[in-house]
Amino acid sequence: MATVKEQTVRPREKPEHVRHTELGKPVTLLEAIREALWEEMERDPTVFLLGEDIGSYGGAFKVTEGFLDYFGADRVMDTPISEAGFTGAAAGAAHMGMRPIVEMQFMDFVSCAYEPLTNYVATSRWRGSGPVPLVVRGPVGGGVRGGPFHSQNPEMAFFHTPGLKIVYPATAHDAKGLLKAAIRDDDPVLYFEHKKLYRLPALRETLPNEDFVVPLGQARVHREGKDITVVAYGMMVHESQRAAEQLEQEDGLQIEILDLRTLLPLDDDAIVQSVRKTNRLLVVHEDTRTGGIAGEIALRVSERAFEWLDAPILRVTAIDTPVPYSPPLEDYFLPQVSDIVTACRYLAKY
Amino acid sequence: MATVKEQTVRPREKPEHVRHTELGKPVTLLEAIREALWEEMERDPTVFLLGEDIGSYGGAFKVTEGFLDYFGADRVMDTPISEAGFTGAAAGAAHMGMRPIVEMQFMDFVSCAYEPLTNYVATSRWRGSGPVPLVVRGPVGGGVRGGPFHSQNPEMAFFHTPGLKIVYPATAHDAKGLLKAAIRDDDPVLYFEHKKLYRLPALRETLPNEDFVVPLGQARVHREGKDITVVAYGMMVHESQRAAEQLEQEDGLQIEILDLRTLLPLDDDAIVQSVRKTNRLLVVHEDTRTGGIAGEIALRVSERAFEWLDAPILRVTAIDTPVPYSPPLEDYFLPQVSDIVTACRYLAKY
Amino acid sequence: MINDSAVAAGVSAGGLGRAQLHELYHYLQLTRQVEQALTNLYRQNKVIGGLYRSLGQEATAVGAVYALRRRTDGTGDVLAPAIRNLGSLLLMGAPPAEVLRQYMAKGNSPTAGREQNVHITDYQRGYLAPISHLGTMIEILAGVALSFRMRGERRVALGFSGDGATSTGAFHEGFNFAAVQRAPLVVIIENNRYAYSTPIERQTACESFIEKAGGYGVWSECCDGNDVLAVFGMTRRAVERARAGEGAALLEVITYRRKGHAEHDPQHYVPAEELKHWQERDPVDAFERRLLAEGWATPDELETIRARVAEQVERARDQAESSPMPEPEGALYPVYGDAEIARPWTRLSLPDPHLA
Amino acid sequence: MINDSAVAAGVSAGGLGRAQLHELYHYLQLTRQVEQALTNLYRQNKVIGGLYRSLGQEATAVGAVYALRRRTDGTGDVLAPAIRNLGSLLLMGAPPAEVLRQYMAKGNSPTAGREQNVHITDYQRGYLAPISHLGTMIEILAGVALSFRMRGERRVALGFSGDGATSTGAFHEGFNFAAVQRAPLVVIIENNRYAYSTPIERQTACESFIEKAGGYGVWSECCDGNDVLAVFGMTRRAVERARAGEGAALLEVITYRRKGHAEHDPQHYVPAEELKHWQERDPVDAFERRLLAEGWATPDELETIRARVAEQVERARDQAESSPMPEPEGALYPVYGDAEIARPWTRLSLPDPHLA
Ligand SMILES: Cc1ncc(C[n+]2csc(CCOP(=O)(O)OP(=O)(O)O)c2C)c(N)n1
Ligand SMILES: Cc1ncc(C[n+]2csc(CCOP(=O)(O)OP(=O)(O)O)c2C)c(N)n1
Ligand SMILES: [Mg+2]
Ligand SMILES: [Mg+2]
Repeated sequence: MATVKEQTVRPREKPEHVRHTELGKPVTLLEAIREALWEEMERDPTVFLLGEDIGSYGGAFKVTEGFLDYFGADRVMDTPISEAGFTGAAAGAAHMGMRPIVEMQFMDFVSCAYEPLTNYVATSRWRGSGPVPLVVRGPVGGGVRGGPFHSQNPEMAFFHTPGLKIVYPATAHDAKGLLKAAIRDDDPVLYFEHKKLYRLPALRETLPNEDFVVPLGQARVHREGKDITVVAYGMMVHESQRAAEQLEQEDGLQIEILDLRTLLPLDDDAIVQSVRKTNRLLVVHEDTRTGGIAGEIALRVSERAFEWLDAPILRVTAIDTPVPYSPPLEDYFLPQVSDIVTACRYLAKY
Repeated sequence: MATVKEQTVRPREKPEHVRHTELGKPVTLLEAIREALWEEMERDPTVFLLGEDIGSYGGAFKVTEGFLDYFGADRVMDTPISEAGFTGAAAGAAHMGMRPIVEMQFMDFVSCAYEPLTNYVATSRWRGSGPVPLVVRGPVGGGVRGGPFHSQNPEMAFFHTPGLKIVYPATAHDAKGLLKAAIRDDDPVLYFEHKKLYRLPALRETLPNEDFVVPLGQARVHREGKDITVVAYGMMVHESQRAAEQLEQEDGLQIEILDLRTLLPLDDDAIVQSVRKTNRLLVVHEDTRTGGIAGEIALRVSERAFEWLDAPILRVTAIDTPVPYSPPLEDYFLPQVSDIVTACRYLAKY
Repeated sequence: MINDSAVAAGVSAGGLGRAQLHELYHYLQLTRQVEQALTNLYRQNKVIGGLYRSLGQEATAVGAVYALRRRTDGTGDVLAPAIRNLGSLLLMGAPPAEVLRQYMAKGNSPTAGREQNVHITDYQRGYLAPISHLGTMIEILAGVALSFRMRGERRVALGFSGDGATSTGAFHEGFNFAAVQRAPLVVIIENNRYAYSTPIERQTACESFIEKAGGYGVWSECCDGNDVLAVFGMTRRAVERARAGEGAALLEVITYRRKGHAEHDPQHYVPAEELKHWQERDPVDAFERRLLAEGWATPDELETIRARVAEQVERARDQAESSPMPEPEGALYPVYGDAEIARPWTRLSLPDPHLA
Repeated sequence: MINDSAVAAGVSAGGLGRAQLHELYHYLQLTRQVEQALTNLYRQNKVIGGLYRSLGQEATAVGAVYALRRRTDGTGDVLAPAIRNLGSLLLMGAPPAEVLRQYMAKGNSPTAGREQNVHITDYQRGYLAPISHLGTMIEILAGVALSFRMRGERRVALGFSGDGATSTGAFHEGFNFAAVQRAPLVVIIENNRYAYSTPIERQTACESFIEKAGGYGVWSECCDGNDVLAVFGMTRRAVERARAGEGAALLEVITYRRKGHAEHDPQHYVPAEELKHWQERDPVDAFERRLLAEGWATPDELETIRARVAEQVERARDQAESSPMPEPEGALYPVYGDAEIARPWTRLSLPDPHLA
């Protein structure tokens, strides 16, 4: 089996499907990600992509559709099925001045690259081997009947590793701006894309046609309010929004929603600021319960805003099991809007 | 290279170094572990050991010294350097009715087996493939100048995975009783042995000569007190003890120390009970700070004992870096008795 | 029916007798027709999640597993299928209705809706549910085989690996461990030319997959994966060697994935001639022609088998379709053996109301 | 001194000239004497942590790296040593005093005391610090080599793997990726018969490690690892093939670990005759005999080299011994590039005092 060398004639024109913003058209979260990748690859010749089936197939979710024809097989590289191998290789290339972006076909498979990411990549700068400007991106999250191995939220596998950054956008704008920031960042970034948000029509948004970044490490007030702080990220920002609307209508409560956007480093300034205003905190994460990020948030708030707390810190999360396949089970597993409503009512009355 | 088959003549006599308890002699933590392994292997023919250099070498820390001669090469199996491979294989053997005990030469290398442990082993029962009675054990922890890859505390890599149990003994008695319980448990157990406690003379203890287990999932009051609850495990139980003694002498404070012993499932009943008595909580862990177990403890206490808290929940931890090699650096990195003293004084005054 | 002496009984192909050849044909048909039923159900949105077909590869799973000792009491050989080995489960005795319920995420499926497709375990019949992470099952099976060797049981573990899955570290670590331990593990690399859209040329630079055998020091063979008798014969040789204590083996079958990776994949990356070439080498058709040409079966006999299978599949589909979805609380199936460990199994936990 | 034309210049052994042969001898001596100094320091408790010797294997690192393009401006070939390749760092230009400081965890060591032994990176000189996890560096080097190929740079990456490390999934995944990408990666399997106490027979069932090459479809060669010229010649062939765009190579050297795994290992698992057999095949002695026998060096010349090395090591040891340990706050070396990310870098964080 001799290696195939694709003959790629690089087309002159940017294809339509990466020109939505240029044409003033709104984009989905997935399209925002695609545009960010494309623009960064055009801007910086050291940026390249590697992963399974990202070339002629355009990736399992078609994020990199059309990239191979334009950028060629060396910058859009199909890999063998070896997440540790190509993640480690990306780190090696990053050492040599490249800016690799690794796609995990599903983020569930990043567990295969746990060793090089936590031991080699995260520690490189501190060990004296220099920065590893590397992005590992891919789809996460449940609600699409993917079962236990195509639905995971693997943030807590890495949250405990100093040296890594973890980004998890909830809107098209943030998806684009954060991905650009991640690619330009000198540190390794895990970038999580909720697959149920990829094409959600409600998330369509017209983005600025100028180059922009959303700085890493800064949470965003998704909804202002004075009564309760709800800290969320990814899909849960939108579930919290639905709960907040219901609580406003039915209870007259003004819920503040903080979208973390970056999980690591954690923007505890923003959380503490909000809690000092509302005096009540609910953390909502789609991830399973025990050992979820809510714990770290609770401790930071305890350390920095204990006196402002008028009620216990609560959390709404998935239950402590793998993600089930069958719809009734998965729906039971995932955090519900009604849970958020119940928790907020409890906090409000406390 | 044909496979070597060791010719093993099984000696009649138990060697001296696993008969300390039988002879009424005190044992170190390491000897307690060794005796537990030996006794369980004698008790149950399905128990077997696998790992790197555990046979004729007796393991990097000599825990299994003398086992090969007595039990033979099939029950004390040297493996290729492939932590994922032999951990997965142990799971397969467990499916077939065996009770494998995997030694990681250093627990730092369990990161190589992260994928099968979190995806396959932890979920097996829930997926309908039945229990995986498997123990993965090995040395953890810093303070021995092992550098970033021979000093890790990897509990938080697994704490977030429902289906796994995590055990971390602080005394010789618990080491023996918990290991026996872990081996007899039908669920997969990660069993962490602090390498600095292995031979610590102060931990020598004469153990009951009868068979005993320490049930998993139950914390232990290491020291009673009424003023502040300090939750700790492993080496930090002893550092907390030193701090408590100082605080008693210098400040007249009565510190209660809770030794978690099992991290997952977490014995929040015991924590909550103690906090309801002392109204003040400090968590001490040798592990790095962000995303450490202190967060989950804080949230459970918030959920179940918020009204009893008279002061913020605090934590003393290692700093958020890899474990440094050079003594002055490692000492700066690790939690200090003086930190615990400072934190307790702060809490007492609050 | 299915029994050990199958191998020795007949005088015709590969030592198989007429009844056994018909049985092989039955299972080839059953595999294909169950999958066709699944495709129809998928189009009606009744299969939850993706559907991965083995169209054109059925001879691999059926031929290979026919070489195993199949038992229903937990004493036979043990296998773990890969995603395209549904046929292996059927041949091990999985009832088609159970299989369909599993794909449809029904409450009375083998996993009560928690898991999907071929992810089914039955220790009595001898198959282990894979997880999605490719390669992992080779590690698991290495341990299964090891336990057989350690206990002196003359049983064999059989694993399947895609061409793509050979690139995983798990494949390497698992298989190497089995090889060095001379554990009775037979691994069949099902070379169907693609891993999702990735052709083998981008998966490995080796000449052929059995070139990998030398690196593990194991016995190996390669055959036409679309010839059910060739697959059976090759697997039998490897299985019997393993059973006799001669250690692991690495086999390769050359076949082709005629559908896309899953039903949602239009496989535009596949050259039309390639597809056509392999359509003409359909393993079921080929076996049918052979059976007739050699006089091992009459057209009527084959028609009877096909009709019986069709009826069986029809009945199974009815049973599966009329089965209920699970109750939501089914998600709370235990992750631990200790019943009392339950508290964190909640999406929300409110402090005792008397505190509020 | 060290330069590319080295390879072409001479007429004697492997195309090497007299000066180059003397240089090889110099580095063999330097490796051995630095390690001997380390052993002495270790016995005085001045080496922090374990000490892993390459006694009897020095020819591998020195001979192999002599085939690289060594530069000091970041444009040469790049290697990652394994634990027994201290000689490779010395040949790439690492000053002995730096190396000794690193082993002694001094504040002015290349990693300022954060990391240990051969875990040193120097992008200018072309070496990358390994981590302890075996196999991982093969993944990293695959990417290093890939970047050379992608940018059309005629540079090569060289990796070392122990016999034991070949069993890791990381080795497999990393090397397979390099092979399929035809990246200029040369990996030398240093078969020294043991991985810690585990003999190769329990590591793999393959006949010899180069049997693994077929599974990756790469070029391979095996040679006597105790013959520095053989190692040099073999590596040069592989490196020049890789440089010319002909892809990855897997090499094996047969050698022997004469000390225990580390200084604390009395290696009681090693048969005495085996040790004796290999003592007689010491690579430094053998090269010395060869140099003299072929008339490539006089006894005086060799004595001069040895004395010069001894002096060099003596000076380095003095420098290292008189270096200070790091300040404790050195632990706070950044894990992130952004300076402001600092808050959690503390063992204890007390709420603002005005709250108390
Ligand atoms: C570790 C891992 N990475 C990625 C995937 C996603 N994935 C599922 S099937 C597949 C292709 C498998 O190809 P192959 O092994 O040849 O099997 P085939 O589908 O051809 O039968 C991929 C990449 C996975 N399941 N596991
Ligand atoms: C993944 C991993 N598992 C275990 C270890 C512990 N360990 C360090 S060196 C070693 C033996 C290495 O043997 P080999 O690869 O042959 O190299 P050698 O020491 O003989 O040069 C082991 C098991 C490790 N460093 N990494
Ligand atoms: Mg395939
Ligand atoms: Mg070795």
